[in-house]
Amino acid sequence: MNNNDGLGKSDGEPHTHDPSEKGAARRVQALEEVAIAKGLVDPQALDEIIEYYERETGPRNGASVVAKAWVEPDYKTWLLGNGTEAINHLGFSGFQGEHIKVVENTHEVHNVVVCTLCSCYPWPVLGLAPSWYKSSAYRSRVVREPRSVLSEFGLEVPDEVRVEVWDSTAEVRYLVLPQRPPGTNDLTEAELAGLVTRNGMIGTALV
Amino acid sequence: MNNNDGLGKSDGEPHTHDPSEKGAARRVQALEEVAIAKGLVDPQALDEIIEYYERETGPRNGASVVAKAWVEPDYKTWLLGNGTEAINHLGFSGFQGEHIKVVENTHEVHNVVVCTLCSCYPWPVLGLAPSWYKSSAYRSRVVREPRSVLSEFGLEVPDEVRVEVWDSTAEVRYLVLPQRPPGTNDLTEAELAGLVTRNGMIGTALV
Amino acid sequence: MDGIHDMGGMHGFGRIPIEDDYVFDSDWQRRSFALAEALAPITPFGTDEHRQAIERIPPSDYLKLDYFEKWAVATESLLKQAGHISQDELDVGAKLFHADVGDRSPVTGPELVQAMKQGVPLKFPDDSQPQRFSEGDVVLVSSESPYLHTRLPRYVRGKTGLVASAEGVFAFPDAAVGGVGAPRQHCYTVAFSSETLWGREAEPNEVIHLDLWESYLEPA
Amino acid sequence: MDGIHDMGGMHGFGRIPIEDDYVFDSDWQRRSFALAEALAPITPFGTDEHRQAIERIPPSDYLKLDYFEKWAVATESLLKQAGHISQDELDVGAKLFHADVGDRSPVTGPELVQAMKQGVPLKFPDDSQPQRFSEGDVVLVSSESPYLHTRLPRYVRGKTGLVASAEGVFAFPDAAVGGVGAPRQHCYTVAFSSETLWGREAEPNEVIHLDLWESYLEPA
Repeated sequence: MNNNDGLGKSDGEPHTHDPSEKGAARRVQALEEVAIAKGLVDPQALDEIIEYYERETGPRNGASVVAKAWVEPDYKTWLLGNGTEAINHLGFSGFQGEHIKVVENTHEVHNVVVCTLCSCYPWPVLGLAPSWYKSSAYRSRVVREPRSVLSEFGLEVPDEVRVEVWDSTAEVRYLVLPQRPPGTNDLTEAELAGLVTRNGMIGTALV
Repeated sequence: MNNNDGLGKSDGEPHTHDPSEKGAARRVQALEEVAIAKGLVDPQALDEIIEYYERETGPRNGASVVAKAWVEPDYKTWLLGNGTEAINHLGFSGFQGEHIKVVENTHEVHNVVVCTLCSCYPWPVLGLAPSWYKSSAYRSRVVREPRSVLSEFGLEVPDEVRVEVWDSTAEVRYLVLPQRPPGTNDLTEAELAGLVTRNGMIGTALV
Repeated sequence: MDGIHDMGGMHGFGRIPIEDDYVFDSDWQRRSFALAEALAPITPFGTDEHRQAIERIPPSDYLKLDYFEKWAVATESLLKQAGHISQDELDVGAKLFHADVGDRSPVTGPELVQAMKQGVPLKFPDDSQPQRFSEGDVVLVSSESPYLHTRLPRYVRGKTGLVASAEGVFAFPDAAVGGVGAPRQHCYTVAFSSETLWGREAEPNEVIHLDLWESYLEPA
Repeated sequence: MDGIHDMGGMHGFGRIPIEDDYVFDSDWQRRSFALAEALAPITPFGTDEHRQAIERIPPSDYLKLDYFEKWAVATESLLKQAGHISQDELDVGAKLFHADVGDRSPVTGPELVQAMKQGVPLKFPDDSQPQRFSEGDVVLVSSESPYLHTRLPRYVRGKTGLVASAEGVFAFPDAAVGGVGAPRQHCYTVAFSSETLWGREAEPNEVIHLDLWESYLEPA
């Protein structure tokens, strides 16, 4: 089957920002001003929330989890058996990460994560989701034609490798444990963490 | 069940025209100019097509069919048995009316017509479809909650009257034969035709 | 195609815009309609192709554009697909190259109106194809949702209905635009109870009828 | 709710916008995110209510608006629903009346960040509810599509899957926002083959997993 026939599929939603963004900025500003004026929100809290998510969450957290699993077999076993505990152990926890399941890529299986209904994502280990993860195209297509989607990311998964898709429809959040790249025996855990990409932990890239 | 809870249902798509209409007018003008310049279309033909549909099709045709069925039992039998033939007999035929089925409202049954996939409609007897018939709201809701939709049209169908919905998904087009209003025994066929409304023949109104 | 056009049963579209009671509200709508009708024979394209082109409009545009603007978008796209016009021409509103339409020429107004009054033959003899189902048969609707054009709405897929009538043999649109299935098939009016389609929240005492081609149905 | 948000398996949305690789592209997106987080405790609203408010954005807007503009629309709508702000206030960007928030007060930044780091308890003891299914059970997914909020996507309704694991007891979102079903239920990871979901056109050798509450499942 070839769905990439260029008919209809090439003309997706616009990817660039349109003039309505000015309206969005005004809308959010009005909401903030009203909420502050009415004493519903502490203005400083907004800055602190943003700072927390931008500084303390993000893919570097997930990368350190992955690197540790690559170098410590016991940790890997723990991580795959009880992802939440093993991740909490490294100090990562919080909203949208209360229950994390780690799914392992192997020579037989490639995993990829999505949330078709909204855009659930494991915040403590990956930060907030990138824009494309929240796009209608990704949400609609990755459960129906994951190989075709992965191919757009430059990742051709051979037919003999099973693709496992994880649609985050309830409270469990998913993190992909990528395969350790060959030729990395000499690297330290920190150097290994440096190789791990966010897309590698969503499943839209290898590492 | 009450779906009219005002949550989400009241904020539908905008019903009024937006500034993009200017873009639409320009778009169609460009298409027309190019098609004419390239000899693909006879400009006079466009006027003649429009004139044909605006003058020679329309609900008055359907109304005369209905009125005849009200006064001539044999014609009514024919109309319900072979709608296309009986309608052709009155001189109404053509695109989107090659196969017409007439469905009769009674004390036990109320019929209503829709096309959920596009907006199929029996052109020769009703003309082109009104805008609301083509709306996302009508198309999405009338197969799921016809009573609620009819209620918005001011038509409360008692639970003991079965609602029959006809979704025009193939080549058959549907025309509702409304019930003849009481107290019309003295009216001529032409006068009766004057009572028959387009919505009455779609099923979103009584006559 | 599981597209945005397949909206039967979807929630969220709000109240019916009953006040939009017009056929045409602007002259450009009339022109768009007439252009589609006049350009169909010369391009050529049929109703199924035009519908498919509308269905392929990106969903956010599909919901935003006026009905007749969608018609114009579809007509443009079919003309471009046929190689008769280019986007550049549409952008500037002028001819930039000669369109090779073979031995076809624009159809005149009287010829078009004559054809519109006559209609096009859509039905084939009842005995021209084997007929699998009859009135009263209980049928299960296919769960297939092809990427190409189909006239099987999502809201009845996998549901059980009753054949209310056999409507005769018609061209199968899915096959006509390149999908699978016999090119001519019997088509049936199938009745579904509201409970079958909508479960616990169904309104009482309702029957929903759809006209479904034989390929879409299996014995239940 | 069979809303536009339930888009798993839909066709027509085009290529993945891979180049949109940012979390925030503008400062107003940061503010919108932070406002939702900061206003949740005082309004109060939870994740399920906020999701539902997003799902109720009219479909044409849903497809057009930026993700964080949808968050702002949902936050506004929950604040209005709670009676804490009015549309007039949002229109003028100023306070017009006193909001009665009872004994709640704005949560400070450090408190909010502390809560965010801790997370919220979502799981109840495994034995707190009867458990109907176990790993290896074959289950049939409900065909119900309630008007209210649900976490059961359309693309698995009526399909047969295999319980891959029992995930424990969680609050049931459908019940939380006023729908039917036990307020706390076991939730299961259910695996579906791509052929089961997509039929003839399925890509080969794929398994799609969803986490589904017990109410959504019947023994197959």
